Amino acid sequence: MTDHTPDEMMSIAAARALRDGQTCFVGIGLPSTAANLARRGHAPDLVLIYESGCLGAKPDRLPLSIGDGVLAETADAVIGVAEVFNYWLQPGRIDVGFLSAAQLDRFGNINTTVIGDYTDPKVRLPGAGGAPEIAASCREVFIIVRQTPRAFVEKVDFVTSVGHGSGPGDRARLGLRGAGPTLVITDLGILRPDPETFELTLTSVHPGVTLEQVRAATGWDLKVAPELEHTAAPTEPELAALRALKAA
Amino acid sequence: MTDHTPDEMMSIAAARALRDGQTCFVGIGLPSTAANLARRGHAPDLVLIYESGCLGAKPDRLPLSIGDGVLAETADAVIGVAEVFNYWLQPGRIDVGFLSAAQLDRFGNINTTVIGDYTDPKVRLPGAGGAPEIAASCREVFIIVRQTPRAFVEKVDFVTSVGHGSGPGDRARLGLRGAGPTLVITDLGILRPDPETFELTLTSVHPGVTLEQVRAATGWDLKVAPELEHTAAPTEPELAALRALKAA
Amino acid sequence: MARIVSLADGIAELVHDGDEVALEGFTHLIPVAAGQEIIRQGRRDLTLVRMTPDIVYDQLIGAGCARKLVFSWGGNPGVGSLHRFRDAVTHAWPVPLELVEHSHAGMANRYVAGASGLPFAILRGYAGTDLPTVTETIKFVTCPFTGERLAAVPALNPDVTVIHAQRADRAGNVQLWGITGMQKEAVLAAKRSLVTVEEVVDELTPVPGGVVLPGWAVTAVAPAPRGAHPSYAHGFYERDNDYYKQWDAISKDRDAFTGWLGDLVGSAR
Amino acid sequence: MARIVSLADGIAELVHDGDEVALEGFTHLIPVAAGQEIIRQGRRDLTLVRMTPDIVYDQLIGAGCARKLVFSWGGNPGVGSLHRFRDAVTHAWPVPLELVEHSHAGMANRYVAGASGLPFAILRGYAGTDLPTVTETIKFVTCPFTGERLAAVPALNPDVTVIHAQRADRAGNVQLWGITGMQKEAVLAAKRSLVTVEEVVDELTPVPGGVVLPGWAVTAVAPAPRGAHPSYAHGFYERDNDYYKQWDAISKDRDAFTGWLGDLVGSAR
Repeated sequence: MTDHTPDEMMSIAAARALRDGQTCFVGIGLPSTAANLARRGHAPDLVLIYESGCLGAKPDRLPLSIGDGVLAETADAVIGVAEVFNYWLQPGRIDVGFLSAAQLDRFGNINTTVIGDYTDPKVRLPGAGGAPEIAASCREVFIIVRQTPRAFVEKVDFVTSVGHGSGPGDRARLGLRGAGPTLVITDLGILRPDPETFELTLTSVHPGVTLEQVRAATGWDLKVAPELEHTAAPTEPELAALRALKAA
Repeated sequence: MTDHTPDEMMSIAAARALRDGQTCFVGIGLPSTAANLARRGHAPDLVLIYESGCLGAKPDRLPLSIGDGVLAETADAVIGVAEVFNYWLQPGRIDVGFLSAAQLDRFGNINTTVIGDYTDPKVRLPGAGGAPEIAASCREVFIIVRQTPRAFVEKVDFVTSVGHGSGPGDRARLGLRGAGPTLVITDLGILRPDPETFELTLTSVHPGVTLEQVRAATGWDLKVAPELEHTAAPTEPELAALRALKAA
Repeated sequence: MARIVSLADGIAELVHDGDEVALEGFTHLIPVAAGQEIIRQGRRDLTLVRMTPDIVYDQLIGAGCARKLVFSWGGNPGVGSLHRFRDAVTHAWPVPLELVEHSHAGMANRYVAGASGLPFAILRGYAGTDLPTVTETIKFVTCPFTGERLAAVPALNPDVTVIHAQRADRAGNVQLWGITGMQKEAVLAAKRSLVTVEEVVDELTPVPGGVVLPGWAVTAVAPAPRGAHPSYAHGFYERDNDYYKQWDAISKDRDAFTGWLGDLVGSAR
Repeated sequence: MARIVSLADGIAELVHDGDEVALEGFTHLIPVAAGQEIIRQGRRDLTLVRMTPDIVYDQLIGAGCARKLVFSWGGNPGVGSLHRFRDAVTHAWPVPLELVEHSHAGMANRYVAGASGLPFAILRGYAGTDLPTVTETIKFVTCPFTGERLAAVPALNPDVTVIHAQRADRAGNVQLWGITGMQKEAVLAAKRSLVTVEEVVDELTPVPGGVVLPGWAVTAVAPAPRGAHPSYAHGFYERDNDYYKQWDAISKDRDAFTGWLGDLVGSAR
């Protein structure tokens, strides 16, 4: 087995989930690492879309922010921010929205606004950014987030972006046209919404991770898929590509 | 007195009405001739805006259409058509909207849609184009049109663009924020809305034109300003500039 | 990624009888070759959409391809009237033509709403005009913050949009510049799209004022050199103003037009 | 035509205590020099507007210039949190900070409505989130054609918008390129505007992807070379990523920040 960190496994598992030729709306940080890794590897025609207005960016190094110059220089088109949201995201043209979260609940609802009460918060987080509409309008949403009991909570303190609401039918009732979160990739494993209940269910554990570890890192009574898979370990080429990307 | 045609007098009188540094939304044909003449003469910093998306066009010859290449080549900025109407016209940024008309009534309402009944027209005209919103949103509107009893009618067959509606207060009631038509320039004279009644009133006659001629060319009982002026004849430089423009 | 096809194949595949079809272009880059190919292939019952229907729409109407026209200004720019359009409206020749009539601002916002995945758009427009009395797709809404009354128009989402552009690369990324009108919105609003281009190149070099449509947002690209003639393609050829003037004479007379039409249909592009 | 002024004069004339002020820039071309001049001139009670308040807003908030923030994402991009912003929200230090919180899509459309002279904009947004429960400027409207429910947000019309651009000519025509964010809309939405530029040139040469704001739509232009630092100006200088990282340490500690602030206020630009 390759020698790798849990974060490396997470980025590689997330990259694998993207298919070549898809369009992907990329948040900065973990999502951007995974999407760029995919484009360097098995998905050279993955179209990266950044909310700063860069359509089809092809950065040769990881951008520090969603507005780095390298994104504009390598994009097929650079457009205004209103156009990104109105013409490209809102009509449902984009295959995958790739998000992170400060808190995530069992239905994949995301909080990036506050920990605690909104008017008297314990921790003030950055806020919504593009996430609410990415979560609403992309054909599906992938979430990449480190799994801890503080992040994986029974109920988020604030719904910044809607996952599956409180269960089946909620997205349709709210008029959300994308499928919502179909995949959550963490440093411990992979979760998917149960096809019936839409509750996030562990479907794969990463190499060297025990079920107990995952349960202990989850703030709700975690359901486990009947056929729990074991994530394939990172290959040497995958690890080499990730490390080269992060070093560039 | 210079030797000139009524059309030349009309274009020159219209050009004179534009002030240097103003922004002017220019329709094709007679308005474009007048606006370009003004920019060649006393108003070199007149900003010409064409609905094709050319802001600050500086054509060296008269464009045949509102989308001629010379407009794009010489513009300060070329933008999309939605932006022209939404960002530049609609907020009321533009000083003068310069329109023509197939029919015009005593309150300056314009018809460019049909002569006769809409569903069974005698003559089908081109339609609205940009005019309804130009007439609504420019700070003021100048209309340039040849004066005939068929064009100057008691009531237009179809209100394509609103002038002063049916009189005082109508524009405010309709939510139209510009002042509407403040000046009508014809081949016979100049009309302005009466400050009280908003009815178009003859305020100036062109050289060699009699009051009777103007009355005969008007389809309603034309009011005449108490102090009727006589339009100054074209100067030699004005005529030379107009003829050079039309020959280019 | 957009497929590269021939113009004939692109029209055959993407434009069907009964479709709502927008051939957009604001004076510049008008997809004339594509419009004439639609005539050649004998499409019928089309709902034609365009802000500024000009002579290629006059040709489509005169050829009997259309049953409905959605538009804001129909004329021969700088010349005068569209005689085939007039003949269809006033004499139902060769077939009746239903009109759905807006202003430019209304049409532009209908495309914007269509491109944005919204069902409608709002604008300051139409108030006091007779247009809302003849056009059902003009309504009024109230601002939930200020109480102001604003016009509302529904999104345009054509079955297919056809535009002409200067060039595309082999992946179907499209580039156009000069006066760009509403072409981007018309393509993004449509269910399918066909872009005719002056040339297909290996790589698109950035151009000031250039608009790029990524290949994944376009259905097909067809090479059609001089495909905008008698309109123009900025950087390739100029507007053929004489042709616009000549069209006035051809179109004024049904027989002259019918002769012209026979020549067109008999010709291959 | 925009007047060419010094940065100090521009801020003194155009930014007043109590104003609603947007200093826009989406990672690129952030008007940092202008923001710091506002601090130097001791403005108070500002309503600060920006989609992505970052370290210059952290500085303005820490300096006590603002009483309210209208925003959609407040962080140190690529680094982490804004500590002065957090301290103001959670401890009212140095003064309380009221929040008006939207999503990017909502803020972008608020600027679009402002630039368009409309009182509101519609979007598919916010449905199911908790944002409408805490933000009064989010409502819902019904489409008059389809009956669909859509979010509505009111126009933003700041008293003054400040942006940074690469260059202007002597008539005050402004040109910017690279990532252009919402700067054009923010200027067009505002009652007054100030554009700081890297350089004033005799003539603007067209640039691919360039946005031009005509001088007649801008109030004043002020030269401010490196005025976006530590953000960047495409074609002029790169982003100073180290400064963003260093800011984390300075801003984390009230004393360190107060020292930094003293140095800033004591310095002339």
